[in-house]
Amino acid sequence: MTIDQIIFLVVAVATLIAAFRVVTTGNLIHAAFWLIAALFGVAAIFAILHASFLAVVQVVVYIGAISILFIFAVMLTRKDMRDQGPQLNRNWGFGAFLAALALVGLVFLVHGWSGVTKTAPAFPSEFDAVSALGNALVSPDAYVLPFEVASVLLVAALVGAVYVAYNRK
Amino acid sequence: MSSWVYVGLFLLVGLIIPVGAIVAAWALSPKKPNPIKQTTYECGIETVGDSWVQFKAQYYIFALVFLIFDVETVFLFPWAVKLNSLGMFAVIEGIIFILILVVGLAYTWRKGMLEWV
Amino acid sequence: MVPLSWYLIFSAILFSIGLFGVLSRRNLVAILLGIELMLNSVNVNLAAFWRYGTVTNITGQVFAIIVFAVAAAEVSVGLALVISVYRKRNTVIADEIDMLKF
Amino acid sequence: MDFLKDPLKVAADWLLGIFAGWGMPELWANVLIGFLGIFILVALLMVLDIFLVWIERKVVSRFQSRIGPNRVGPFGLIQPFADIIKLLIKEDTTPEGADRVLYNLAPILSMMSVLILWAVVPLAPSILGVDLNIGVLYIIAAGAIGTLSIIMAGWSSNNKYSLIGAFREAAVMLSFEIPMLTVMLIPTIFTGSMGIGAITQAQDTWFVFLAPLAAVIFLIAAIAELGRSPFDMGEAESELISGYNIEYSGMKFGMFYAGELLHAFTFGGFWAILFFGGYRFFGLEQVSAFLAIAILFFKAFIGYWIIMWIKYTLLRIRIDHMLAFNWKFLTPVAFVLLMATAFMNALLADASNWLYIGGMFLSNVLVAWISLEVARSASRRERERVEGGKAVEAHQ
Repeated sequence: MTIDQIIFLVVAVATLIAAFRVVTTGNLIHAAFWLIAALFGVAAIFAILHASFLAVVQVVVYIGAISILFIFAVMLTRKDMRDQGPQLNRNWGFGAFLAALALVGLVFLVHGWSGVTKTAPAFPSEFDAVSALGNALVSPDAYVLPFEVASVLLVAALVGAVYVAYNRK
Repeated sequence: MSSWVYVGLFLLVGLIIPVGAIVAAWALSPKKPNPIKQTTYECGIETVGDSWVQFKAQYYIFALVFLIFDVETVFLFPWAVKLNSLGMFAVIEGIIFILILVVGLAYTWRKGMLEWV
Repeated sequence: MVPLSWYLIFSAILFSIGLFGVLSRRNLVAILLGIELMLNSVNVNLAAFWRYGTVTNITGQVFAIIVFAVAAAEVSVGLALVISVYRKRNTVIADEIDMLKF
Repeated sequence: MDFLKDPLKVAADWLLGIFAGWGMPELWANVLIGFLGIFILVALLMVLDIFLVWIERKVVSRFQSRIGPNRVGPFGLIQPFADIIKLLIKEDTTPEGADRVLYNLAPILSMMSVLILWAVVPLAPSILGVDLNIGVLYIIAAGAIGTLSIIMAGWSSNNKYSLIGAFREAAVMLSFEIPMLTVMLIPTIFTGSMGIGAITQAQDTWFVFLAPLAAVIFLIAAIAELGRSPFDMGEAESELISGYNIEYSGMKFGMFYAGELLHAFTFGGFWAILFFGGYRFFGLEQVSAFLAIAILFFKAFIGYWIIMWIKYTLLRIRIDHMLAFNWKFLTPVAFVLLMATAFMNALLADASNWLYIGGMFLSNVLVAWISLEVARSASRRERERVEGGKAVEAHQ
């Protein structure tokens, strides 16, 4: 095993443990903090993949904003958190079965695919992913439409969410 | 070796030093706990109930507006990096992008949802 | 070097854990936590395919960024709905929100 | 001569020779050297932090016509060490019902979020730290961890005051992150890169001359991020006693306190790096790396001093005013400024250097003037609405 593989395995196992705790912890605040740990692990995976921009965006958006929103939502509904009662619904066994089935199916698909043992091409040292992204996001023959539509989506989400969440007395 | 290895080392050192300071303090400090010492400090008044306080929904609204604008500004960073070489067309795209989001801000402002009630 | 399959299997496990959370948690907020895990596993896949394909073709990262925007929209609207339901029904347990039941 | 120019490389080569002599593979030797370098940097920062306590106490005393610490050692210089010994041997209490893991993790994360900021600080032309090409966003990412540590501390203490303080502080930190991110786009536009090292090297003219308004907005947002007065709603001694860190004692409180001071100093440094040329000062930085570091620290101290000056001069603002100020004034102004800068940048792309600087400066002044006029007329209308026509006359 090379050093890269060891680093990857440590990060991946830590992430998966954190992710498992997210779905099994009773206390929802703890679940939110475990989610932050899992998201941080995913950010580290992005860094290992040389996707620097995604790694920082993961921390800024997910850890800095989304998880804080989760914590606020948990606080708002905390009276009804029922930390003690059963956290899983009646048919959790069926859910576990479906999740395991999905895992087996995905692994089977990956196993049958020829490109799976591929190793990464050498990272071009002059390549700047951020400016390539900038190019892709604004040039008309690339992704300018998704870029603009994303802002429409965000505005729609903002207006809708604020309207729904706002407490009209 | 990517430069992220050094960021990882920085994280490691950044953890070691505060942990070291706290462990040193734990080793040196006296430990004589008693129930009075461990009560919650609320200006000497006996604590009533648990720490659950009525959480203002307004915090949530601000976090929500923040989330949307955070994602939006992050989107703008690749645009800003390439702006010098892309010319007027890219600038106008970016301005449209910002203006669409300002509409959202104007809506929440107009509806009085940015007020701290 | 880490082979591509490791990333894919990692993201498959992450996806399944998220799916389990979505299917079996009773609490609405916890269900949304599961969805976050699933979206993240998708992003890991996109970044891995970008790195192991042609690096100069940035499409994978563009998709991942769009997923970030979608995740932000999903979380904001989803949690707003949870809070709205909590105000009306005083519960966040998915089983008890059964207004559409016969 | 080489050592003066590029001490880091000389030291690294020297160490590499020693480690190679021990038969260590080059990869491991490099990682070990990186670790040692980072450890030394962080240890020096902690020493600096100790003196920041002294500086802060001395400066606030002078602002308030007092003398400040003057008993222990010359000018009270040994006082912070006495404080540290006190923090170390003080009994550490954990409140009943606290969430122990999160309670202990919060001060560590708070300190860490500040220390990791120094990973991207370019100290000298040859010492760029970790030269990430996304350095600007890295600052915000580290700030996100800081916000998290505050929420963690507030929630895990099982105390009403600390919970309220933590949420107020988090709301303020989140809100002011938007103008901060927006004005950080402006140096990025000028440079064409997000790397902090590249931003420093691009400042043949300091960016403060190109974007004075952006520098002001950055400073305001940074003070709010730091949770310092006039935005110290999270602590608010007179109503929340001490806010999120109320239940902490001993070294854990010390971590929050030291973290806050170092954070203020660091943001003084980032203000200098983004808008005042970082280590650059009329070519002096090329003479020696040590001189470059001295220049950077001098500028950072000026920034830190301005932050202190504001802290000890202004009164605390009410939280609704604070958030309204951010969302209804600072954020729109930052967006308008960003759009104006992007537009002017494209318009003046082929213009001569002086025209470019002049145009940028004028557009900034124009945006500032218009926004202040709009704010003034809006606040006049608000006053009329609240107090009726007569009171307004009295104000004028």
